Amino acid sequence: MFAIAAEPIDPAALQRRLADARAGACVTFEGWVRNLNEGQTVGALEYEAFVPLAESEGTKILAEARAKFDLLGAICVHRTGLLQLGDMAVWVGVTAAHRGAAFDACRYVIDEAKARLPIWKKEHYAGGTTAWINCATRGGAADAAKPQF
Amino acid sequence: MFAIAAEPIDPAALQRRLADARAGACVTFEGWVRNLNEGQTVGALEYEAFVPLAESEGTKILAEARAKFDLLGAICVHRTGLLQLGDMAVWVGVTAAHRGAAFDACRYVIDEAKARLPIWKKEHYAGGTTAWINCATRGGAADAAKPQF
Amino acid sequence: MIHVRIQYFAILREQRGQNEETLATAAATPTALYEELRARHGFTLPADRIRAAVNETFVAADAPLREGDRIVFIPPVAGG
Amino acid sequence: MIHVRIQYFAILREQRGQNEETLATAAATPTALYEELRARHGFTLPADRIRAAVNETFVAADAPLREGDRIVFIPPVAGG
Repeated sequence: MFAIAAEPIDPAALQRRLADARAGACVTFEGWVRNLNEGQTVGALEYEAFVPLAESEGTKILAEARAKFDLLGAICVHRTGLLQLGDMAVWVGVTAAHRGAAFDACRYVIDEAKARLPIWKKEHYAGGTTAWINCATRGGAADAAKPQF
Repeated sequence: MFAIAAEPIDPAALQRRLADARAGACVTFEGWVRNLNEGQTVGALEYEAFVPLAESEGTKILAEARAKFDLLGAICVHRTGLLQLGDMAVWVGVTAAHRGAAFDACRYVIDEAKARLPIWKKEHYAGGTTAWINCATRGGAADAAKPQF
Repeated sequence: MIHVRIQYFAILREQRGQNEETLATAAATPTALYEELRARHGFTLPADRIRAAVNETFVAADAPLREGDRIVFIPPVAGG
Repeated sequence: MIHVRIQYFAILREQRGQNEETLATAAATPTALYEELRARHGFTLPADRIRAAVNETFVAADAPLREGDRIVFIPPVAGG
């Protein structure tokens, strides 16, 4: 299941949906808003999504993960809206009989999600300025396509 | 923090201890008791630990993970006692600024924990028989040192 | 001329100053349409950093545009 | 002869029928002591599948044993 969520993510509820007597391994990834990016102090973060395309692309990523790895379940939920320091921006959870597949699939899902979902991130800095990440057109901190987490 | 727990693990409480404003990524691994191992139907599972050595070895594994990867936090808790299908046998959680280190470290910790901690697992099968995993001395299902998850 | 609806997100929405618009264009492809709008609205991102979706599906930059298409220009993404 | 305390876990505990014992032995190393106990108690695991801990630290199979040592024989582990 892939979803875009405008409200806080409830990881415990999502993980309960992955319960499966055949599962020996559950790997989760949580992306949290952190206080520094590219050397600038981040106060808050805004996520905006083109929802229908994000949903279809996210569903496609999960189907790819199931085809590539020996999984039992896979869920990814991505937040939109204004997030504060420490808030959860994205949750990925996968289950498998064995841990190798679970680790590989969880990483595949978050790597692809970051690269492919039509979701944009605007950082609000301590000084009151903002920047859309990866969208600057001149050199500078916010221009580099470096990972947020 | 590494611990051996005789009571059920509370993953939400452990994860709250990892909260850190510098963390952009939190990866967790949960090992669950599953219903099949080496083709045999498992009804329950018993973990026994040599606690003081398990604690010192587990603490060493976490220190190695911190030395090898750019981590902010790392916790591992392993259950002992009789576990039923679906119960959590082990929980690993790590935080880092970036997700690569978090995935690599989480996997390192569970791989080393499985290989090095003085913890033993006895499977109780549907037919009433039991076997100490990896301890058989003749060929047969329970003899193979295959992963539980 | 065809009539298309364009939805704007993120930096393009802010630079356009609105969420969407419907317009008549002679542009035959997403790239041609983006260049037309970029000239008109002063978008800072060059066309080669933009992807396009038509009717909620990613399409090639030179895909044909048709009457009634719903178009979204996708600035560089940063999910997660 | 030295006096040592042995704690048993898992399959060794079950095969020995008790958790621990104190005994006098002429064995100079963990391997020699394990072979002595294996002959006495019928342990099924061969010595080369057993590791040893002395005073709560892993030691080499040929480490010297000393008066008062607390010894644990570690059958193949299966944590996780």
